[in-house]
Amino acid sequence: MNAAGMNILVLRLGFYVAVAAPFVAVALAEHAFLVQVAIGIAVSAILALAWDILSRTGQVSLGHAAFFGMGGYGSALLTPVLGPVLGWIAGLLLCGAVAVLLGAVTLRLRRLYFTIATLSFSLSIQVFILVTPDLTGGSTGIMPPVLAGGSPPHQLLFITGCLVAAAAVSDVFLGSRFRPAFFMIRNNPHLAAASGVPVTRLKILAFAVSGMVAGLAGACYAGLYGYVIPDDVFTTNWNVLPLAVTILGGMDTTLGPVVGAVALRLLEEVARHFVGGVGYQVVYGAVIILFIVGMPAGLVGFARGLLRRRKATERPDGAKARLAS
Amino acid sequence: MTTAAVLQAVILSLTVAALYAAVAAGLTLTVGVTRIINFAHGEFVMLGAFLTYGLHTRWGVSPWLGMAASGVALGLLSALVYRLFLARVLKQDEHNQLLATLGLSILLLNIAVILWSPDPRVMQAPALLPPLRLGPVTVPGNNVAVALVGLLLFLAMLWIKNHTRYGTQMRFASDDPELALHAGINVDRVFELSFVIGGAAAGVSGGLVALVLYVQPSVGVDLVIRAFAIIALGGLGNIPGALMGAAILALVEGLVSTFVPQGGSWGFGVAFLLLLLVLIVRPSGLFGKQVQA
Amino acid sequence: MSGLRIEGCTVAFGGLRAIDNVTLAIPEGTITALIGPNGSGKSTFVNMVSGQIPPAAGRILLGGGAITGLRPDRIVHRGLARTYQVPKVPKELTIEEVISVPLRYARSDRPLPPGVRSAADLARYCGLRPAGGTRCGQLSVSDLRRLEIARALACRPDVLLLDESMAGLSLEDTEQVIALVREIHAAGVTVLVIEHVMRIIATLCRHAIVLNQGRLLAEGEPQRVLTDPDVREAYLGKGFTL
Amino acid sequence: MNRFQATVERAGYGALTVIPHLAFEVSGGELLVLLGPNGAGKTTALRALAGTADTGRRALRLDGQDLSALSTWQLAHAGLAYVPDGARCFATVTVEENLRGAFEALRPRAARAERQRLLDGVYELFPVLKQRGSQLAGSMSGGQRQMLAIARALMIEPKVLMLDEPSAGLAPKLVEELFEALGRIKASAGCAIVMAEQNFAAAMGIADTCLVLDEGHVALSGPVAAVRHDERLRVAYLGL
Amino acid sequence: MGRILASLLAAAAMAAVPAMAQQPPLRIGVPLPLTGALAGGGNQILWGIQYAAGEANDAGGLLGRKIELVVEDTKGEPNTSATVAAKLATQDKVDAFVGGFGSTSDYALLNALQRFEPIFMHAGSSSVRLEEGFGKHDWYYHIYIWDYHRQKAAVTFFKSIPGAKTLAIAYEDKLYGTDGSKFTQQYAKEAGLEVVMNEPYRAGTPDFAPILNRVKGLDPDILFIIGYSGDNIQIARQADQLGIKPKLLVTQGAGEKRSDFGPAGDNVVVIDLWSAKQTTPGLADWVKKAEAKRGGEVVSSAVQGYVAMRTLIDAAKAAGTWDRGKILAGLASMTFDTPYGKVAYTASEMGGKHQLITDKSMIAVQYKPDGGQEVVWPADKAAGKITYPAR
Repeated sequence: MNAAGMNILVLRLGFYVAVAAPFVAVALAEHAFLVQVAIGIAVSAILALAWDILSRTGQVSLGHAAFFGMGGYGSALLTPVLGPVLGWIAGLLLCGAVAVLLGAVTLRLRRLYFTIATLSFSLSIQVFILVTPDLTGGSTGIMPPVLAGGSPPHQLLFITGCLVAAAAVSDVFLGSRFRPAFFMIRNNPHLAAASGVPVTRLKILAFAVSGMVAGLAGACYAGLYGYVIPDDVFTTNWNVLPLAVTILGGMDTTLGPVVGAVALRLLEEVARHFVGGVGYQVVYGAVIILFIVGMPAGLVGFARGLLRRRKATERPDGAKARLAS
Repeated sequence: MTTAAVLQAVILSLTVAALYAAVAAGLTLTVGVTRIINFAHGEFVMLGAFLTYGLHTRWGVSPWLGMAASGVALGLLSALVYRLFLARVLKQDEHNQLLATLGLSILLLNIAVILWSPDPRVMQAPALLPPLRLGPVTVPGNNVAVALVGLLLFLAMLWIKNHTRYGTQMRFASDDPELALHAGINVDRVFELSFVIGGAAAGVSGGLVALVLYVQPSVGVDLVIRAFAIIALGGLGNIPGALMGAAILALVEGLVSTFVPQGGSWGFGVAFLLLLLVLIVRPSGLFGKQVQA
Repeated sequence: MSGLRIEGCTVAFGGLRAIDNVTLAIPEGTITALIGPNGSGKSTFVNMVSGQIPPAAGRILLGGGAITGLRPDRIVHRGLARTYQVPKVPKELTIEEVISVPLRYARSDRPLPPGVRSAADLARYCGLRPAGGTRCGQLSVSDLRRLEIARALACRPDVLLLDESMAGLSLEDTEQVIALVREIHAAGVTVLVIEHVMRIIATLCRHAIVLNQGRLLAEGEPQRVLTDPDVREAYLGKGFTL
Repeated sequence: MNRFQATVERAGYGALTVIPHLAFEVSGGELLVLLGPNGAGKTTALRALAGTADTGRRALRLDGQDLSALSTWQLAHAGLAYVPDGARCFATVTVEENLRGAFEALRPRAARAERQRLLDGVYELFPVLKQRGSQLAGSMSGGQRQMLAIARALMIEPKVLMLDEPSAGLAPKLVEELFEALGRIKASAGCAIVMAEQNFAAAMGIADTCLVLDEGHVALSGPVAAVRHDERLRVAYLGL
Repeated sequence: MGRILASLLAAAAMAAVPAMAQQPPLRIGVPLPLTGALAGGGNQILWGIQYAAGEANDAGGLLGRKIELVVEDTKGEPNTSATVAAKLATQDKVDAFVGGFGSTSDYALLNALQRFEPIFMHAGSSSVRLEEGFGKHDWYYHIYIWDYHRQKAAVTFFKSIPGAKTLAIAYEDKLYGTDGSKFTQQYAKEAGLEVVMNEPYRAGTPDFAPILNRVKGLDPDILFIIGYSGDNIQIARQADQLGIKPKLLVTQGAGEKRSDFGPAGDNVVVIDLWSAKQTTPGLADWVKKAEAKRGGEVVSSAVQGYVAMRTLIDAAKAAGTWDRGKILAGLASMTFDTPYGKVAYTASEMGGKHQLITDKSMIAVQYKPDGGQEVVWPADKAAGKITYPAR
């Protein structure tokens, strides 16, 4: 490895430490309330990272609850059979396999049709659970093995580990091997194909990885409190959340979904604190709308824009480049 | 199963289809012109339902009139929403548009919860029309009214789009927005108009919801998802296609629920599985224009 | 090895035959021009050869092997690269990143141009300054054209199709791109230039092919082809003489 | 009447300036042709005038009235009809609706008879459109679509008609027909016509004045008769 | 006269304020789903809790301290519930919990609260998994019935109807309905009732014609619906409109009101924990006051919340001081005078130590064609006889 590669590696590791540090700090402080908030944030962030990986190839999903739920159910049902490690791996592989299938059949779908197809998928898979009580526990739910012996701080540490893993996966797909190719596929698939990129294969790869990471989020979630019904994991909430988190945080980055998850949850808790009752949900909805109008590129995109603008004013040639564009 | 039973199931499913179709009618027009999937359409329907319910319960206003009033009110609200923020969001990416309308949906739903509590309530109105006897099947009067108004809404959308000058402008604007500008059409205004008409249709269909379903802040959530399925099934923006889509969705759900054991659970999932399969085979819906590969 | 051969190919959109039973050959090691008035089917021709729109009938041979019906990325692997006239590149990517895509994905054992090792080298080779991580969103049209050529070269092609790479460029830019094409050719790449500006064709090419209404109208030396009465009529209209 | 003066400054896309400067004027009953090979900037010039180029400043005057500040759709209401290149029409709409809609967009309250008069006019000019009235525009051939595009512009009774390469992609016979029709429009409608064209011969047959563009610059301009045999035309065009 | 009385009352209240202000308020954590799918029930329960707390505060507070409710929305979602639990326990440091509704979210809630061992008055949720998981704790008090209580009561009621032999069940296909259907089938089998249909439906579906169509063919003696209020109303209404009147339509109370049904509700029977019309001594007065405060009908789920809060208040009053041990002891041993009648917390079948309402407390109410309603079962609480068959 050359020096530049070494530098990048150190930078990355530093980034992961920076991301994990607040979570670890909360876990070590054993602050019961913040631990639960942090767990919720970490799960959202993992799911949002999964969604973002897929969206980098131009596939806007509204059906990630399907993989979230499958990950939760898969790991919970397979752990008693295969043990915790193999059970989780098998659960995630199941998510990946289903994602490959869904990715393959939705390849030809464009824009809104793709989005509706993913939504349809998540709605029909939920019903699959309801009607197979013998296999999946049906609507009365399952009682998955509880993570980390049910100690919330330990659970948080474990989920933080999963978040770092998801961030690392996200970074692999933001690396030189995939990022340019993915963006090219999203922006102009013809140009990508004309550059020798196997467009179909990469789109399905993104789907598989995204499905597995979403499954990881679901597995973490299902392992928290010991009792899960389909309504907890296969609901529209989990279809919409990754979209909201990622867009508010900033797309096409690893930091964006993490920042978005923190921001969204804090927004909710703050609104809950100051508004309370039912009204806080109104504030929440209103703020989402304001964000979309005011910061269409998300928090990370907004911050980058500010930085770039400042740089541009410092460097005259930079200013010229902006003017030209 | 007897022929009569099948006939009964089919006819009753078709009256449900009319309700779905009514909810989808406005959405298919808006989507066809602006390409925006408006998640808040379900909440527009809900608001229409509350308005019709409130007018009838408090002042005894006839649901016929209530529906019309809801249409006007929701049309105005749509204009407000469009001008305040949707016009800006139109220029953004599709995922941002999705999130924007989702935010609006959360906002409206929770405002309704605050104003009216989450409890379901029922409009006790005498049947608007006499029941219709079709052979062995009796269709309740209010369902007849829903079928009638639903169909009328669809015809109205079709008529607006195909036989009015605004409709022509909408078709021009969705076909080729830039060329429409050259033809002297204020495309932004046309988009707004299509959104307003979609909202008005949502208001009217909300009146229908009050007529045959219960009124509840969350009543629009399931309905709007079905409406998406319907317009995707029929091909985005294809109005007659959406009518067929509504019929197919309701028939699949209804027949599976009636004739398959445990079908009440299967029906919904099967309908969406079918939609997924249709999209796999025909990527632009059953009646949509197929795109070049 | 015999360059690119098109045998009886047809592409139809609805009732319109954009390419109508065309047979022609682009011999290995040449710079050939493909010309024709607007709407004559040149762009469709490029899309057909590069696999974006497979022909309804006929065969396409590259280096003696059939590439008909292959996926575009497979065709790239076989050694054929193309540029786009108005390239829509992801504006968030840098020049180097765009060039790195084919470097990584287009599997070819052909060498890069002499002295070129990396994406940055290739960018400089094509007259771009990749330093400072310039994003594609900030590039001028002439730089985008160079980027397109660099991207296509990064596919390490045997045959390179340049779709109007010089249209709309300034005189100076045009000269530079012409020089670049010559250099690429000198490195052993067979080049097909789709161009409108006759002056460029006359100076750059030894061989020209004229399409009109989706059919092959004429073929031969540029000077001769351009004075062909049929070609003149196709371009300038009937009964007009210059 | 219908005296149209236009100036374009620094028109282009993104960082690229295609047309540094261009100015012309044309009056009713006259046809000005912008000649030049592809890439010369004809399309950009027209798009800049219509307000759909990325960048550029324009100044438009029609009979002394300043139209520079109008947006694209308002220009049509001021009597400026623009027919973009590529025979663009509303493909998912029938031929007759294309025409009727164009009329109604500008004059929503006009009498039906008025619309019919204009319809009859364009049908007389392009009889094929009458036969195809109920057909979807997208299903017609290129030549027919081009006729429709022009007919659509005529439905607003334009004072100025701007056409971008109406002959592109058409068979010679169709080009002949089309230009013959343009000649009649010029003669009868009294509007000023600005046309970007690559096809010399046909354009020269109906044009009054001519402006030859070479890589964004005006290489040559003047009455057709004078330009026609100028050697510079040949250089700009064929590079020979 | 009335005005003088009102001002006197106001003066009394004013006088009470300084007394209460001397001591810090008693903080009661109220975690409930106020938004989301379970919001309907959650808000009803909340009202009941608020009413009970208000009563106590109006009367000078509890143990001289004002009761302060710290209400938090769980959204019916597990992680939010756990977060809310942690917040109430560690930030607000509440003195006790009253609330909870929604089985999996309450599971997470209790899971997170376990190590704090608070006094927990559980107003909602009937999943036996909660009983199995937390019923054994001496700090855990459950007001609402467990699933099997309700279904046992239902079947006992069915058996009491002369001539009723066949049963058709329609249930919402999620947790509540599915568990309900399971237990109903089990008890029906034991009781010798024939279950001729057992069909799920999707909650919120606008169309119950498929199920009603099946019922029409089977013509059971009883059609039993296990679902949420909106669906109950919708089924009754559609049955009425389609003319598919079963011999008896029975629903389980889920917060709906008689007035919601209109004429479609005529002769419908609702099995519930409580009715304003049941012949419990002293109830009429309570109902009158509560309805005046509510500005409308008081439904059963509101009473759940009321009783949860009220029994805590009574136990604390009996203890005379806010002492965890004394209050828990009181809760376990006392008999409470509630809108349900005189009830006590007793052990239940699947491991729960403190269960207030069981199948024995349950009632059946029949909606009368005059727009009223009447308790028709059990005999000791009944005011009238059941109309059967209803058509």
